[in-house]
Amino acid sequence: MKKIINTPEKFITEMLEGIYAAHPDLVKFAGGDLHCLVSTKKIPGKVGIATGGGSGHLPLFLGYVGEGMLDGCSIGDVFQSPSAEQMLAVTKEIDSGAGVLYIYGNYGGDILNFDMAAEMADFEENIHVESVVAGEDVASGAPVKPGAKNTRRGVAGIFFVYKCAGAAAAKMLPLDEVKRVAEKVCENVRTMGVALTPCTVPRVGHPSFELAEDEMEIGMGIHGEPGIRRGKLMPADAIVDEMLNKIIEDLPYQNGDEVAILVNGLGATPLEEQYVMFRRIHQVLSEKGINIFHTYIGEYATSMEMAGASISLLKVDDELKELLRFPADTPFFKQFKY
Amino acid sequence: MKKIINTPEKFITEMLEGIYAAHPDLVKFAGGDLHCLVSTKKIPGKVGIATGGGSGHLPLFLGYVGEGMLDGCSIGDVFQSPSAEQMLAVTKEIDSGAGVLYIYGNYGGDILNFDMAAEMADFEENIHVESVVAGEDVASGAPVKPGAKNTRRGVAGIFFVYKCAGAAAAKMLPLDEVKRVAEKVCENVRTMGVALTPCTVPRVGHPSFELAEDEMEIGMGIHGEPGIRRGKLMPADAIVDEMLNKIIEDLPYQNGDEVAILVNGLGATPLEEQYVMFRRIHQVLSEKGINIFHTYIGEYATSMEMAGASISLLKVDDELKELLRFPADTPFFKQFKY
Amino acid sequence: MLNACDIKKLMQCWAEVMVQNRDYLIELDSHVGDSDLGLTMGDGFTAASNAIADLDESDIGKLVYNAGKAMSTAVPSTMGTLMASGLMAVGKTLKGCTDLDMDGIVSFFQAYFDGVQSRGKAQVGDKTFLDGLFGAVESLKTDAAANLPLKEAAEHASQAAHQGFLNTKGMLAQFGRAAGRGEQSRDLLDPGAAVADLLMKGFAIFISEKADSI
Amino acid sequence: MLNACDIKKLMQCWAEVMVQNRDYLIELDSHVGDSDLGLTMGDGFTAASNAIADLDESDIGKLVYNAGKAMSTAVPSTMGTLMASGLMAVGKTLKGCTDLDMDGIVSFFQAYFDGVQSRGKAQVGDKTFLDGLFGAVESLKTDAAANLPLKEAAEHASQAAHQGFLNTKGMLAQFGRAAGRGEQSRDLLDPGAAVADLLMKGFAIFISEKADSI
Ligand SMILES: Nc1ncnc2c1ncn2[C@@H]1O[C@H](COP(=O)(O)OP(=O)(O)O)[C@@H](O)[C@H]1O
Ligand SMILES: Nc1ncnc2c1ncn2[C@@H]1O[C@H](COP(=O)(O)OP(=O)(O)O)[C@@H](O)[C@H]1O
Ligand SMILES: [Mg+2]
Ligand SMILES: [Mg+2]
Ligand SMILES: [Mg+2]
Ligand SMILES: [Mg+2]
Repeated sequence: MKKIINTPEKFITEMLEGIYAAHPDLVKFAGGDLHCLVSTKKIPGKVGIATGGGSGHLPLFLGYVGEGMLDGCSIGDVFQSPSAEQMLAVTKEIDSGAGVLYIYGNYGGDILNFDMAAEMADFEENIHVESVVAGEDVASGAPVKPGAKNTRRGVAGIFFVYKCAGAAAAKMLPLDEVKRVAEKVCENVRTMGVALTPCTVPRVGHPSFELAEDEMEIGMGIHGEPGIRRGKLMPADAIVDEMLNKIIEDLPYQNGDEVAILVNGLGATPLEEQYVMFRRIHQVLSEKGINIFHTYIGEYATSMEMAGASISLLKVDDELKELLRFPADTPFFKQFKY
Repeated sequence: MKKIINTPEKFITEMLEGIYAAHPDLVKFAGGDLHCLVSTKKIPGKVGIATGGGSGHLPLFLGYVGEGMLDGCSIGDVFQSPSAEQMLAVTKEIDSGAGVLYIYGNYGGDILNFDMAAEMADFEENIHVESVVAGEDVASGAPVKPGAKNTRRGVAGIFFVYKCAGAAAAKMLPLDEVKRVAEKVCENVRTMGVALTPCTVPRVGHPSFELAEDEMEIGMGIHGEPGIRRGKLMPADAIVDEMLNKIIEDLPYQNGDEVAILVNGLGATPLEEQYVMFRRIHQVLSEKGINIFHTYIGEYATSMEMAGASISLLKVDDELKELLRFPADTPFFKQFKY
Repeated sequence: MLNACDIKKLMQCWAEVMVQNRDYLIELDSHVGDSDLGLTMGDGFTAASNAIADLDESDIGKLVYNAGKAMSTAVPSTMGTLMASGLMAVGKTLKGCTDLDMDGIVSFFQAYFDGVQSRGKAQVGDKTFLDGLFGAVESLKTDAAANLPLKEAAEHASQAAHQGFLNTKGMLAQFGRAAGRGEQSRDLLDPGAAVADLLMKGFAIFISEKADSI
Repeated sequence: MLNACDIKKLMQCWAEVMVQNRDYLIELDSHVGDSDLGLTMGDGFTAASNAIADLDESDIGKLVYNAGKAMSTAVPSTMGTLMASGLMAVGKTLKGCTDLDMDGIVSFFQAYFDGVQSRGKAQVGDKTFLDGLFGAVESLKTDAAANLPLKEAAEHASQAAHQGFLNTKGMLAQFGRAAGRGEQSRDLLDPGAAVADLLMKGFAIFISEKADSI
């Protein structure tokens, strides 16, 4: 385990101290607890959007708190849900009368705690809370059937949910509309990842799994959850083809569709390699007659020092395009209107 | 060597194809050569700013081509200078009558080629070219004495040179003024890095050096050039203290000074760890009475998949603060006016 | 009969068992999930135990409730939150009790089971913690009805929990990270059920030590 | 006497020597710089050789100039650009020559040296390629004045280049990545000077093979 940290126990506290010290203009903490991060800008009458989840995925989750995106984020230990109390503290701080939308990933711990927090917010604080749970990793669980439980992991695609719901809230849409937008994005986004190396939870002290020098795992989750297939490392084009085919079949994305794309590095994969991947994505989509509306590329949802990448496709219509184009200004994601 | 590529030989070409496919609104290539990247926006009468250098450092160098920053970039193979012909092609494309400023790092190959290109631009194309060579790595060479040759490597601090000179050019200042700003930044910026793991040049196929599981190298260059000291991996605070002391003594930065800070990940170091480092930087500077004007943190100049980080300090005055605040919109660096 | 002091000791015994089995739980969770279960259970039960160790409180319900709250803030993972929900439910059920006889002990574990179930909404057979605890609670009920000595009943409950844990192999996971693996999940033992196994093992050890020391 | 055909063979011989010593140069450069020298020299001289291999051209100057230009676009690294500058200077100097006698050969290497120096602005003693080549050029001059046979002169020049390379240990680097290391650079052999050593070694092999084949 080679990390620039002081002690595993103080890792997240010290990271948070660094964040508040680095961005005093953008973020502050609520309730005297560093784990309850909120935007310094509160807009009266705007729906508040809160997210939360374990640490170790920067810029996810807290890096998207800012104008045009999220209003607050509760932060857990590495790969650990924050507590319901912390979620509640964020909720109270960001509510400005129009209610609060929780957007988070489909993980047991997060669900239990956000449910508990929503109950507390409703009963104790009289804040109207709605929740949207993102789960779009096609390598986990079966395609979601209407009405059935979604067993898929939420991974990098949640960025699109934040972006569109954040823009909808910034346009002062009411809670039910912001929720509808978030759900629409969830329905239209699909992700798949590949891992080349593991990552180490500091307090565990050793990698959570092993991959031989010539192996990769297709479909691995961002906490190292097993994927679909472990095999020899393949050329970039073959990796992309395998991932992209799974993604495209799943929705399915079809000839004539328009998509936004997110190529996401998991932590240790250079941008150079992500562009090599995007080259192939562009080729395949062109062949299939799927049009690219806009491309996002870089590290959006990581797994600390894991090497690997994920691809997310979002099928867009005029409404989602307009929301994607909307400007955003957060510690990690800045975008001028395009 | 675990990389998502097709073949080492096609790595950079395919990366470039990916870049043009991903950002067709922002960048295009000149002279029919993918290695000659220019902005799609050309502003009549504006000083053109060109940079260039080897690949493997994304977002450096080409990622900063865009509004408020650079106009063009010639791109070499991994850690290799582009050729003088390629630099000339970029120069011709971005000149709009006000002359062109070359800003690049202090490396032998780049100097020889940029010198050759500047001669060709002057003689063959009648384009007035000036050059500023950035070299601010305090771990390499002695402090620069006025008039003497600078033997220091140029590393992440060049970001500040781009930012300020880019803003000066965007404000339509003339070539000599833009050059003055660039030189002023060079004089006031210092950087030092630390490496935890090596990186592999794809065509070499094995890491350029080895570091034991419990070792780090303080002061290592972004191509794996040897640093000041190899030793046992230390706690984050001790690493920061050692780097920061060297940096602070070098200029020196003093009580009452105001600085902009860049904490830069070398490729595989998670943002979480960079914030742990920044926490300590913030503490030390507070103790020394050095005020922080603004903090940039993330991956700005990498060494592919190298684990490690660098710290850059820029001493600012009112002029540089105004230029830093200026907005920028490039594929990798976006900033609203602050 | 167990009093508040015994409950504190039981909680400490659980903390020790979880800490001792840290690597075992990490290993189990590493095949299914995120390898954290050893950390969360060790920390969570330690926090729960520490929170009440020095409380001057004879109300067993209040003690256990506070232990649960401490667990909930200390380790808000799936199992952390579920264990907190279980303990808090025990607390609510046993509020006002200062001594537990055999029926009280049955109520304790029944409430624990119900608290976990109402928070997590899983059913027996869904390959969760519940599958480990379910048989143990049933065994306690049977042995209580048969008036067996506590030490023997605890032994049986521990065996039942262990069997419940082993039986999770073959089940299809419906919850947690394992659910994402679909049919592949059948081959694996459920880590949460292993916690139920350890809980009942800890209980049996505690009871047997208590019996020996009298 | 060397004609255009010999020059093509010499260039091919250099390409082969550089390719064979790929790992040796990478290793040397890894201690000082960025480990690329083996790649750039192998590729650069191969490109230079390929660019002229099929040219129907008897003008030695034009041949070498074209080889230099090919090198310059193929490998724009420090040494690539310097070697290109060297070859292009040779080309300019020997423009119009179709045969090289001993004096012509001296001019060839003198021009190579001058071309590298005027591009890179280093001095002998600055721990660069020049320190490898300098002694070789001097040796050629001496042997030419003494009318020694070419094969012997080439051998001496190769030895001088090798000695020049060895002598870079102890020098303080003023250029390239090594300069950044200050006093520490003294302990290291200069990789660029190793290229000069290989160039003269290749030249000697080429001459000796040519002599043997007559
Ligand atoms: N809804 C649920 N009800 C009961 N137990 C559950 C539920 N979901 C998950 N579990 C149990 O939790 C265990 C995983 O716990 P934990 O490691 O804390 O999860 P995570 O690390 O994903 O938060 C599973 O093995 C399962 O026994
Ligand atoms: N200005 C110069 N003049 C002559 N030779 C130089 C000069 N600068 C560097 N060199 C030579 O170049 C060698 C390094 O070449 P190379 O590996 O191509 O450099 P880089 O990889 O840094 O571009 C040095 O060992 C030195 O001999
Ligand atoms: Mg967990
Ligand atoms: Mg080089
Ligand atoms: Mg777990
Ligand atoms: Mg080199």
